[in-house]
Amino acid sequence: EETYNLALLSDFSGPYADIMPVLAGGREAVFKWWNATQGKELGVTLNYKNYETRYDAAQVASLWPGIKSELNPIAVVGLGGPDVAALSERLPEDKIPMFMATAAYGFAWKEDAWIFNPRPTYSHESAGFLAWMKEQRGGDEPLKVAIMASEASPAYVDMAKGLELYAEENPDALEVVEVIYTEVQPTDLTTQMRRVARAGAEALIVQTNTSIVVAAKRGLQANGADIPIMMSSHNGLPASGGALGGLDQLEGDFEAYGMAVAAEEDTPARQFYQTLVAEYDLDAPWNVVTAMGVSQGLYTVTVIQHAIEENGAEGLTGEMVREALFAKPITTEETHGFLPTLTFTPEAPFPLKGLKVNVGTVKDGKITIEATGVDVPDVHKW
Amino acid sequence: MVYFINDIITGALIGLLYALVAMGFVVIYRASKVFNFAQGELVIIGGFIVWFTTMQLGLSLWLSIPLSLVLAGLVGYAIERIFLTKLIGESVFSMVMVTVGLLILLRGLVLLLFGPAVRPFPIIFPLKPLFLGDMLIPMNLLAGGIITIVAAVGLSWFFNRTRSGLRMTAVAEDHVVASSMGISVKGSIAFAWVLGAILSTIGAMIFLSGKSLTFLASDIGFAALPVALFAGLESIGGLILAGVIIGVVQSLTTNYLDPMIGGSLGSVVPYIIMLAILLIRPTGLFGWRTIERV
Amino acid sequence: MTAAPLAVRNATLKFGGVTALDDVSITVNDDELLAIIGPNGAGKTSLLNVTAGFYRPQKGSVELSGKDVTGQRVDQIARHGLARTFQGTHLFAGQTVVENIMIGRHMLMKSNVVQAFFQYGTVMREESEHREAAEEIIDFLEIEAIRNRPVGTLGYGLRKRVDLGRALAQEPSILLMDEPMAGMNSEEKEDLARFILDVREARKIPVVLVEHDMGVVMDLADRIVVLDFGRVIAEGTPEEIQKDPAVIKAYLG
Amino acid sequence: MDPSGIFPTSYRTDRRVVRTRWQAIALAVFMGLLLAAPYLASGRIIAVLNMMLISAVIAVGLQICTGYAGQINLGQAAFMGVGAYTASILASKTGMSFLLTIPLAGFAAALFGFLFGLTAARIKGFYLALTTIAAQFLFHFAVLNLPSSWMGGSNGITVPPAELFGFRIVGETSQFYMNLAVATIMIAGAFGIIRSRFGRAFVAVRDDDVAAGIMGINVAATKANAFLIGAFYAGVGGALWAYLIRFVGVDQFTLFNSIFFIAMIIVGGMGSIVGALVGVFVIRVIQEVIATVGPNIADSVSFLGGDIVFAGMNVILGGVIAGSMILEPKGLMHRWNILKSSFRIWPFPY
Amino acid sequence: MLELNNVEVTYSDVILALKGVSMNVKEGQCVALLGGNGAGKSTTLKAISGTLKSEDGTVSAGSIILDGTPVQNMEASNVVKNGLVHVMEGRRVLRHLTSEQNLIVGGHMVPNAAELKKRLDHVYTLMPRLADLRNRTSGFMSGGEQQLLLIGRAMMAKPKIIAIDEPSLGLAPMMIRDVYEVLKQLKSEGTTFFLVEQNSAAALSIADYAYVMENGRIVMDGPADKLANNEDIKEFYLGVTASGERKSYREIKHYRRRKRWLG
Ligand SMILES: Nc1ncnc2c1ncn2[C@@H]1O[C@H](COP(=O)(O)OP(=O)(O)OP(=O)(O)O)[C@@H](O)[C@H]1O
Ligand SMILES: Nc1ncnc2c1ncn2[C@@H]1O[C@H](COP(=O)(O)OP(=O)(O)OP(=O)(O)O)[C@@H](O)[C@H]1O
Ligand SMILES: [Mg+2]
Ligand SMILES: [Mg+2]
Repeated sequence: EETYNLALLSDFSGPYADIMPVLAGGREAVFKWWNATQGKELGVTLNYKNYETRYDAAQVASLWPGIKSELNPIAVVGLGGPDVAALSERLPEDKIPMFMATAAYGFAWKEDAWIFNPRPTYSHESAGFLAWMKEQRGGDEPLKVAIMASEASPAYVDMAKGLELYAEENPDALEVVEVIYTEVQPTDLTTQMRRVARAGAEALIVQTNTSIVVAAKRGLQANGADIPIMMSSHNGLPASGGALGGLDQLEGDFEAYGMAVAAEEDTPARQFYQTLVAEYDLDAPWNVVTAMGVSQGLYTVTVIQHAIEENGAEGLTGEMVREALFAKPITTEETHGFLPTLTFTPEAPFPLKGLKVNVGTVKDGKITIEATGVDVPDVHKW
Repeated sequence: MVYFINDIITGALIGLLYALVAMGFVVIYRASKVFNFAQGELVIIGGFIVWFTTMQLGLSLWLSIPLSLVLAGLVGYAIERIFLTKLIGESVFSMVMVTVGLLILLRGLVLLLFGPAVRPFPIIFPLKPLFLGDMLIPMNLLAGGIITIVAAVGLSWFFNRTRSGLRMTAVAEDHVVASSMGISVKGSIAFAWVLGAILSTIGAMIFLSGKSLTFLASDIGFAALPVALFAGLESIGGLILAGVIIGVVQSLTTNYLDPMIGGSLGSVVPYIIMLAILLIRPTGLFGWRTIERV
Repeated sequence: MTAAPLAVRNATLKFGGVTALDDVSITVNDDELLAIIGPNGAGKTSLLNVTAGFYRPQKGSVELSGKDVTGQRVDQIARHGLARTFQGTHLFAGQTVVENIMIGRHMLMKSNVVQAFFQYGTVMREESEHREAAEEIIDFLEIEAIRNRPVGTLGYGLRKRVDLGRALAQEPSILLMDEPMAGMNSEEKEDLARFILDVREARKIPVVLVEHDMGVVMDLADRIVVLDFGRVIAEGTPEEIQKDPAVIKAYLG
Repeated sequence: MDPSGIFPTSYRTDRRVVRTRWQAIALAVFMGLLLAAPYLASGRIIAVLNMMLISAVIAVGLQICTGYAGQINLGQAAFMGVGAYTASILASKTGMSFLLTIPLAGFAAALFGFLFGLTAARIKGFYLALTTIAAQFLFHFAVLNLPSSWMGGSNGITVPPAELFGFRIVGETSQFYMNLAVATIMIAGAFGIIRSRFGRAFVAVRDDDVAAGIMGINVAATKANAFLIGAFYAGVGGALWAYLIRFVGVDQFTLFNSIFFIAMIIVGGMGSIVGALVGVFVIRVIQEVIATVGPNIADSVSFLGGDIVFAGMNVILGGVIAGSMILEPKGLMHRWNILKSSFRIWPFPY
Repeated sequence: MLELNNVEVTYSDVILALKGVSMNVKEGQCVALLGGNGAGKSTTLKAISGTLKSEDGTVSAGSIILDGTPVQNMEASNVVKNGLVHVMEGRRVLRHLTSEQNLIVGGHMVPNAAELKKRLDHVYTLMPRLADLRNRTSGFMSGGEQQLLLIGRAMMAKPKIIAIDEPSLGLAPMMIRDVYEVLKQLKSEGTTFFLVEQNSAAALSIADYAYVMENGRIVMDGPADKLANNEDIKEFYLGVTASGERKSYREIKHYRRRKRWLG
């Protein structure tokens, strides 16, 4: 019987405090499930502990040595930008990999990573979505798109930059008609949305935050413009709908990301979620944030499982875990359909091949799956 | 051209919203000489009170709005009682520093009481904008503009023309002198905070009507700050002019300059205007001039 | 003949509608104690302010030892050797007496920030030297006992003394004093009178004294200038002034 | 301050920071403990100490600018950012040694601070305090909008580790010694500055800038210098930060951070170097204690839930700041000084 | 009317500035408090009016009774409600307000506008100089003008008792006479005065009773006319020699003459 430790970084009192309890619940339930099933078979228990980082690089940096000496973890389960910022140069030295839940950022797109994302960058995800949309629409002229960005966080700028570059390199696929910078809680976007409408945008990409989705939606409504919004996972349909006072307001809008859509349909992912709720005390609604937590947990345990299968249950190290990630793809069956099959290479912190996104939408006031396994086009590094 | 004019009008109205939030700063400053760093936090507290009374208690707007204003006033009063009363007679500076603590504390308190979730904010003003030919003007901003102007005119009459206003001015000038003349410094500060909290709540209603509410909304405090400084920290009437100027310039920047440079100059431009005006007039357009006498 | 330590020529100073000074000229000679008197609001303080560069006159000029300093900043004028004490006090309230006096010596010290940061070179020696000079002034003014008290905690009278000490610490070539005797009882006035005389005699510093206590002014001044409504209405020796009907009407009553 | 009956016998001794043998011993023991800390304490503690040392440098700079010269500065985090970026760019692009990049980072920040300090010649009081917020916004805007080859834009910059004679300064312990060395120099220097004519000029300008001018102090230059020095410290702190984290991005230098630096000097007391250190210690300890025990509380009192426990952190921190102001408006150091003076005049209360 | 019993005042918890001061001011009287620099006169006033707190001071022992109410450590604004106004030293005018606004603030408790107007006129007739300055920003006025304004401001409140700190400070000789005329007038109207003054001659000319303070203790007291004839008072406070003529400031010998009161 071997025990290995996982350090979970969390943000219960910073900007992502709203989604944290659900996200944390999702990933913890997976670890419980794994310990009770696969882990038991292999004779391995995964211990885990949450560390509060407040989404603050300084806090991460000061916690890290403690985490290392207290837990000596074989992997870190990270949350967001500050974790990456504070640990990107540390983890290679300490030889511990970190597994994120979110899509990746352009600034982390480097070779020989120790920090991994199961999903490509936000720009990949939106590019995939837009390609799908263009196909739906038909025709040869490029799809006109507007992007909401904010300088409040460099990550938000990064999302816009990547997509802009993609559009520049693929003028026949995509035309960015407007990039609108605003605050994290915009005062009013009516005039900006009129610009978007007048530019003939066919879609509005909002991968920033929920408040911006709400303000943009109100701005579009005021202008009587019917332009679909695409959201990401952390500001997806349920969250934005909730903030708008009802999902029905988002009728026809989309969320798209490289991960299972938490929709009404009965999918393997949903079944697995129900198992977690029924048997492993998961106390979280079936939504995209839970899905994010569960998928993060799932690919983490799968990698570890691969590493155990490769090296035996004893003496497992962070380095072995990382090796296992490159050695063998993580199949979509292993992650219960939460994630596509992931093939990591040392070239990037996320899979570069076989990228897929799923698209969810609101139909009749309910979240439904619009498309699955949509291929992501080639997006170049920016 | 129509759009250009529309951008100017919308900008001016947004500027007036800033002016309303800035009025919270100014009222507190004007009656107690305390610069309240936690003004943005008062806005979210006001917002959460409105959210609580409408969305949680399910009261109708006619009931919940007055109730919210009363509750906000109570919060303002409580802040004065708990944090500021004991510092009367100490330097004003220490009170200002308490508001720095308050900034952090209220943020935590909001998280604690209402949680971090993004909440839908009730629709207080009709979502449908006002159409003037090709122009459209958001109703919340329009109503806000009117409220701001009315409040500014009323309050500046109060502070400049009435004896109670003069009393508060005396407190702002010098706590010790005021109290040595029998003016209750406590009363003045309490009044200021009650009023500041109420104004912030009104600001929150206009700002957030039909949108969403998280503690990030407190950023409006720092967006409104340049308006307060531009006008001068003692001037309530001046806020209108300052708000309109800053709002219009900001709107033109976001709508015409930002797309060209591909960045967010719009959010820094108020600070640039403010810096420029302060270099010319160090106490804002209408603020009290510094008196130096030897 | 060397130039007078201080000459103000035809100074006119207006604030909006208020004329604080109207074509005022004064000259202070070597070793002289010139008193300026006049009713409240006559413009005495304004005249000192113009001299010290705190106000810029609309017309007229200020010369220190023959050098035209009109329009220079206060600190530049101070560096030309002008020191003053204040009506009311403008001491550095939180600082001790010694520190206040040491601040007076700021401009005589030479060390730079880098030296101060590393405490190398002449910093230590310089500090000690100037501290010695400061202590001398403290001795001179008989305020040894309160040397380490923050001035904010001192009574008004002692503050005035520290104020004088701080001005002396600047090693001025001319000293302006604005109502130094205010707020003192006669015993203390005697002490201060002695200090002023000593300043003039031992240190050879000409003094311009603005004061309302006629006893003091008549006893100490070599020459008196009387201001009323911003104009010089009389000038002369104490005896002459005491008899001047215009002065009696405007001021002495 | 000495106990009663002991008086300094020369101006030099009177000027000393450390005046009695006991103080000297206490200081030596304290430094000794610090030097030995990596052998006595866990990595976590050392990491916390690293943060404290860096914050101490920055807070001491802020103390000089705000506590001594009276120029409230809400842009300290931006100045820190300028330093951090300068060090990162120099280190990553030119491979310059940290022995050079750290002071250069200080100078770059000092230049930026000086520009803002120049406005202090005209703008005063709260107006000035609030204009320093502009420094924050301008810094943020500049980094994100200047060509990303300059300051990395939204990508941030990765910093190579500091190296000394081929030894890479990575890991808590070696970084701790580097931070300790720099912080010691900077703090000692701060004592030097504030006890020199500059320190006195700062205080003069703070207490009464009119009188200061008449004393021959160039008020505008002094204020600008205060910003310059304060920003220099922030820049050095920023450089240390860059070497510690080895990655810089704009979101590491926010207005909120500036407010925390202000909070540190409030808690410790305005106008005291030791106060700034005390403030850094108190605030950081609270932060770290909550970050450490928080999870345990959340685990053991599960009905509270993690979010409540951690939200409580802001309440506690804000409460400590506001509370310390209410209980002792002049800061902890003031209380300590009162204690000392009553000890000095004991047993007679006058 | 006003009674101090063994009052002790401590600043910053350590500096004992008043060491057991007892005094008594009777209704309608004018009581003068004399004393050298730093004796504790202003401290006494601050203790009475409750403004000590702003300087980190407290009444640490003893009691102060104003009209039967204990007022030690009471909040300043409440002391005013009990009928005492304190004219502070240091010319603390409300600097950004005009001179007239200062006066109006002084009369802020006056119930109606007509009465306010009456009081303003009263002040202006007693001090015509203030009438000329009514629209002047008070912060820009000259030292003497500000001093006048302070006295006018206290008058506006029509208190039962005025505690006034060095009213003649910085006033020209003619103005001192005028101000004392005003004080006499007020006294005849029934106002009680507690007067701290360095201009002892002027103070003793209007006072009924006087206390002399040194080092935080009362060292001498007595009816004003009696004190005015006391040798020491004459020498140290009134500046006259034993034979009665004024000493010349030029003739002062350089030796320590300060004599300590033995109390
Ligand atoms: N900065 C200013 N702005 C407006 N008026 C001013 C200013 N400075 C002085 N005055 C006015 O100028 C006149 C002269 O003032 P000043 O202070 O020189 O008088 P003074 O002779 O010193 O009187 P006192 O003996 O009362 O101190 C006064 O009426 C005063 O109100
Ligand atoms: N804020 C304070 N903190 C500490 N000590 C103080 C404070 N204010 C006054 N003192 C001390 O209390 C004593 C009495 O001061 P006070 O101001 O009452 O003197 P005073 O008699 O009014 O003198 P003056 O005639 O010079 O105005 C002095 O020794 C003074 O140093
Ligand atoms: Mg004068
Ligand atoms: Mg006094």
